[in-house]
Amino acid sequence: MTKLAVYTFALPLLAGFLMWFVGRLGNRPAKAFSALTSLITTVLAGKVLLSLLKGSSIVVVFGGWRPPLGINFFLDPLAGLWLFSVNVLMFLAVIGSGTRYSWRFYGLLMILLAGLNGLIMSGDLFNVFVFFEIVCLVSFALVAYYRKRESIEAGVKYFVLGSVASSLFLLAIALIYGKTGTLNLAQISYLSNSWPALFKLVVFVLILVGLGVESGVFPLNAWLFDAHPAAPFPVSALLSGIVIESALYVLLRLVGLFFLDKGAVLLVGQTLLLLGVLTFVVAEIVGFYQRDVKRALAYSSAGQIGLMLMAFAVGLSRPDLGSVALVLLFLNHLLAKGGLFLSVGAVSDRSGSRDLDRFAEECAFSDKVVGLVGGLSLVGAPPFLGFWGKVALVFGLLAINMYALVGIVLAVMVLEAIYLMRISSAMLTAKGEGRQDCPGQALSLWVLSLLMLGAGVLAVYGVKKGVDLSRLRFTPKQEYIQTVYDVSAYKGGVDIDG
Amino acid sequence: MLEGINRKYDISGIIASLVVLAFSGLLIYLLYTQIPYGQDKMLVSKDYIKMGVNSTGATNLVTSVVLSFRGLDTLGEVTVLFASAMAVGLFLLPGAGMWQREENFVLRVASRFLPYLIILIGIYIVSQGHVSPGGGFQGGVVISSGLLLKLILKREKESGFGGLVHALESLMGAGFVALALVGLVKYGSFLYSFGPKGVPGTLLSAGVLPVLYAFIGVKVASEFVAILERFTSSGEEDERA
Amino acid sequence: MNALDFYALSVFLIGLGLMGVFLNRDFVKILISLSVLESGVNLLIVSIGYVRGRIAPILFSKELQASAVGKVVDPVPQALVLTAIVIGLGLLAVGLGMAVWMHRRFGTTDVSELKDLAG
Amino acid sequence: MDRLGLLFTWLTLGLAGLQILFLLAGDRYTRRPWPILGILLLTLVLVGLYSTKDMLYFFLFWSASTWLTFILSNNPRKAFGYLWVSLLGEFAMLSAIGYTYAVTGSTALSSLAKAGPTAIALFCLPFVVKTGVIPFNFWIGDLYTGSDKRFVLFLSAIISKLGVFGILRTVSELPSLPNLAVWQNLFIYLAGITAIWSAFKAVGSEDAIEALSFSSLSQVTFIFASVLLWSAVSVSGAVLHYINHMLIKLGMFSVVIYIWRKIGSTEYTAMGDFVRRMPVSFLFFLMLGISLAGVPPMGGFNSKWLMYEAFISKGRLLPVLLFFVAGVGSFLYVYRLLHSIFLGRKKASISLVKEMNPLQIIPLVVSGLVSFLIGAYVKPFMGLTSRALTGIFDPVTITKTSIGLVNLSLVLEVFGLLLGVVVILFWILLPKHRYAPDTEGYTAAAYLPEQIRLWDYSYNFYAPVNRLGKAFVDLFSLGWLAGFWKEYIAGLGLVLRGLYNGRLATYGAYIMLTLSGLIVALSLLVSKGS
Repeated sequence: MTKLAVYTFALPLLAGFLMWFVGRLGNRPAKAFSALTSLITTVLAGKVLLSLLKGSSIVVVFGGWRPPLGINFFLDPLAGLWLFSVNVLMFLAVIGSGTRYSWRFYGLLMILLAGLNGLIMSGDLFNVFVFFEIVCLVSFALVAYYRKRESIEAGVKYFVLGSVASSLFLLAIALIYGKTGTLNLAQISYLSNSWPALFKLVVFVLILVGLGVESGVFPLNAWLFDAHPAAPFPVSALLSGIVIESALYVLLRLVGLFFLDKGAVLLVGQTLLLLGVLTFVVAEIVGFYQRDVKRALAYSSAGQIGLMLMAFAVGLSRPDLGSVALVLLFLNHLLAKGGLFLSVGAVSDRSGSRDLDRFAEECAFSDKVVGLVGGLSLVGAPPFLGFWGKVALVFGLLAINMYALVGIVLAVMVLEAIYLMRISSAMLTAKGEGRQDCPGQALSLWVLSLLMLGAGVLAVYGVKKGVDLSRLRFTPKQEYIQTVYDVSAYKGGVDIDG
Repeated sequence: MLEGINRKYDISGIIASLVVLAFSGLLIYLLYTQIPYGQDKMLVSKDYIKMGVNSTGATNLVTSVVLSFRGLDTLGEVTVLFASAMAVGLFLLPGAGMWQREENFVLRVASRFLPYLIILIGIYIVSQGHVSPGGGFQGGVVISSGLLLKLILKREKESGFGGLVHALESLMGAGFVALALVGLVKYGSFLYSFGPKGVPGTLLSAGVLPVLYAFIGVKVASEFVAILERFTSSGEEDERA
Repeated sequence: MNALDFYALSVFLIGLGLMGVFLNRDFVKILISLSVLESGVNLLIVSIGYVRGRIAPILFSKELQASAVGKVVDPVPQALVLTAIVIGLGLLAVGLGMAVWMHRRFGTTDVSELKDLAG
Repeated sequence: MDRLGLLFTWLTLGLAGLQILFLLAGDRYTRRPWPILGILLLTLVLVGLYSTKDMLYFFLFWSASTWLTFILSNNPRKAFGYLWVSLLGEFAMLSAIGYTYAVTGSTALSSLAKAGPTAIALFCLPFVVKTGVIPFNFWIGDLYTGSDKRFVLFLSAIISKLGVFGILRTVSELPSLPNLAVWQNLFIYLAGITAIWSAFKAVGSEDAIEALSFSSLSQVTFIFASVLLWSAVSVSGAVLHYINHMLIKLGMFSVVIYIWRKIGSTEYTAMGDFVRRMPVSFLFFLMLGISLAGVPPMGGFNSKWLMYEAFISKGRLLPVLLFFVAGVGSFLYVYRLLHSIFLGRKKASISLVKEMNPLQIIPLVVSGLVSFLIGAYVKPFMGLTSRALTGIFDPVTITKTSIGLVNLSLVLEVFGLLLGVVVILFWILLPKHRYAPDTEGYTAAAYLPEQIRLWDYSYNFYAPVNRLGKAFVDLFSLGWLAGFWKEYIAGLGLVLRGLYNGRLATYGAYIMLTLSGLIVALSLLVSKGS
């Protein structure tokens, strides 16, 4: 099974490298080639997920060296789920990306997919940085794809802020390596218990800010609201759907491993909860006033990231509710926001304007379906995943008796419901009968709505049978260290075979 | 200098700079207290040093770390370079030479034979990567600087490197991944450094590492030529919607 | 160069780079200060790996290979910096690509011009 | 599925069946698939709602019904008020469920009692919102008039009364009746005021659907208040009136929608004198009107009688007065409806209208007859409601029918007697009648002034009442909260939008400030903590 996990990372990379040759045949073959690759990786990731759900976590070793020496991938059920959903949305975005993009666009998408897959699975700190850089660099390039003034402005801002953030993250890695002498996440996590308070605090803040910029946490997400609307619609679907979520995933994984010893759990939990609430409330209130449709969706993405942060913070003290909410919110946002951006983006490109009143003139039927289903599931209407995610989050918040917080969150959720319903109803009541550029777009939109409906029905069935989702959570510190390798036995410098 | 100062700096820039100063102070304090300078802080590196040479065959430990122990980082790094070359290809378009410098005698004469000397040095650096300091990246850059001489000459149309360079770049990248996959299929783990270890210190030692470094060298060289070509070309705008 | 200079130098470069990014209005200058920032961090990583009185991690002779642990500097930071430099360079290439395209397209590379995407 | 749920399920299924029959029997427009599928889906959701005893599933189906109503109304602009206020209500319910789960660990409805009165009040808030009691009554007019005509019948017959079922289910599940006297009294009086307000709003409205919607509001608030009273007689009276009101709205709306399909508008001014063309529908519409007003021979009287009796026996005279005034209002708007649709002046639109085809008229006929049956012989229906309420209350039987006697035959005799008198009168007067030429007006004046419309009873006759109603709404209803909320949030929104001013240096400063802010804050917390 470990081979499949590596292929999900190696195949898109190979496809990216070979894209120049395929590009010689033209742009459509390039799109077909990348669609095929992402389909294969989706199937592989699906198999990995199934084996993870049945069996225990997997550790993939590279270069033949056991963990502390070489780099290793670590896959627990949550990573498997994240990997699978990332590949699914990439596949659907590639199919649904219409006919206007050059072979370089698809090459960069394949490298983005390789970077994301690596980022999710990586078990080595510097390796996480390298994959994080791949994802950032490709996102900078893809955001500034169009030659318009708007995309150059968004691209420049995203570039500068992203580079500063990744340098801060590299600084944190330098400090950690200096202190512990190793880069393996399990070993660092084992050694991190003995870090002095000030050192642990500074490293925590550096990682939080370094990864927080890319994952859209409140004060750092200013670039997100310019970048997502300016990017081509498949890219904004991917950015909102998987890129900021994967950056958040890595942030939560690192925080979970390094900073959650007994003393700090409460403090870390409250910081993340506060940041989550701030991100959610500010993003939704400002999103309420957007006339530009894609910009409103970008604000709603930042809002959902805030909800996920809160879900993780709740999950620290009530893992049965918090981690379930995180998984449900992630899946719901991935499908709904991916679908919405793919349909709203294409529709506003066809009608030429992104204003709320005029963007929906060229709505095809599948756009309307996704507009309705996506809007409903994003807003938390039953029976979709968003509903169950919201219920789990509210139950969790009340379980850690944050009553005022629940009031605020639910009131602001009404705001989000209103401005998302504005978009959905604008699409539903659009008179025009538009046609999509290529059948692939309709196919991907239909698949997304079926996935959303299917997931909703599955959720209802799951709740009825009391399915226990608590396996889908970040592996706690101790269990992670045990699974990767026997830390205490490793003395360093002892002569062990190559 | 003065003109720069009296220009009104953005107030938030000044706030950010003050914060940076404070943060640097904290960083220095942290470094000196937590990570004492010059002391042996190695943990995993002790193993690399102890068994690095006889397990990978490369005397240059940095190469054995870069290619064998932490090979995935290098693969990621190669991807970053490939992605940036593709991105620059996205932003700037091929075209005639941008630096319409008039005929420069020294440049014209030098560009006829000097590049090949520089390329020779580059090849040396690449090939000796596993024995002495050097390697694919450093050698690749030297090679591309040689070819740069040809690029900054006045040229009417595209430099003609385009097709070859892209092909080389893609092939080398794919080759690297293929070698890594061979490691996975035959030896059970991705990026496994198989092949005869040979006598450490000689040219033909350290198994597949020199081959990998050769691939990287050619890839980096071709990538840089592609990037530099785009920077030196005055490609017109084709309105990409 | 005793201890103070290397750590102090790298933190100085980091501080200079960060301030340069925030104070400059011209995008190319921002790119330059970004690369100063990255080289500062790279210098810090390498200087973390340095051990006083030891030589580079090339074990060219037999007896050096035998008793290398106490004689050689930490090779891992040098490997990391090798990667970090290339990543910094990749970023710089993309940034410069944007700068050149921006100059061709809008005649200016002044970042303060770009402020109509607000609210 | 307990007996209470079973009763409501049968009622909803019956009504949905009749409405779908009415839609199918209509023309191509009403036969369009998606409204019918929507109604079937909504019925499925409601059956789910009636069957569950677990709060989480109750919330799932309740929220699903809100969203389905929003979608099926097919007019998002008008339905937004309804959406955001019911979302607020739902979120109150969700936090109540969450709180009970946190306190008791279970989401069963019966465990709500252990969570304390505030949780119960929060849980019941959406029922009050959906019924449309005073602070939440601003959205009723928009939703009904704006909604898709094919769905408005189901909307007013069933969806308007979901709150009633909610209260019934919740309070019946609580083991011991908590001391919610404060909330009970508050909402009974509010319901009374809303009943009066909506009655006069119905009287003053110029549109048939708006009139019917506000009449529903006034009847539903009466039912809601009597359920809140929570005595055996009041609840069974409420359930009986629920059945009555459902039948009445089914019949009346089918007529109005049929007319809308024919003449394209539901304004009073566009209708008039349809009795010529639709005598049968006029007859049943008349029966339903009488029942709505609560006049003896028809069912409305029995249920209203029971409810009044409950209030009086509990000594609550003020609510009785309030609902009595609302009852008077119902006389007015029933006559207004009858007059404007069937009796008023003939308009050009009369040529478009003809009697409903036999299939289409079935819902009207069924509702008329059953409503009459409830009035004439109430025993089986009382048995129905008591069986539904077993375990909650001991059965309530009405010994006397609407005219005090027990057996059906006597009632029919009296009815026959009245009918005979009417026939004789017709027989005497018929030959003497002469057909009044169509003079476009009933004034005695020689010529017809162009403002003839001022004397037409069906045109803006109650303008002063409207103005009064409007002022009342602006004073009490939650509508102003929407405005306040928008502009309060707008103020906050402007401040927050200022955060993202588009300048790179500012965003850079945000990064550094977050970095330093977090370090300082956390180090303080750590040092304070340790």
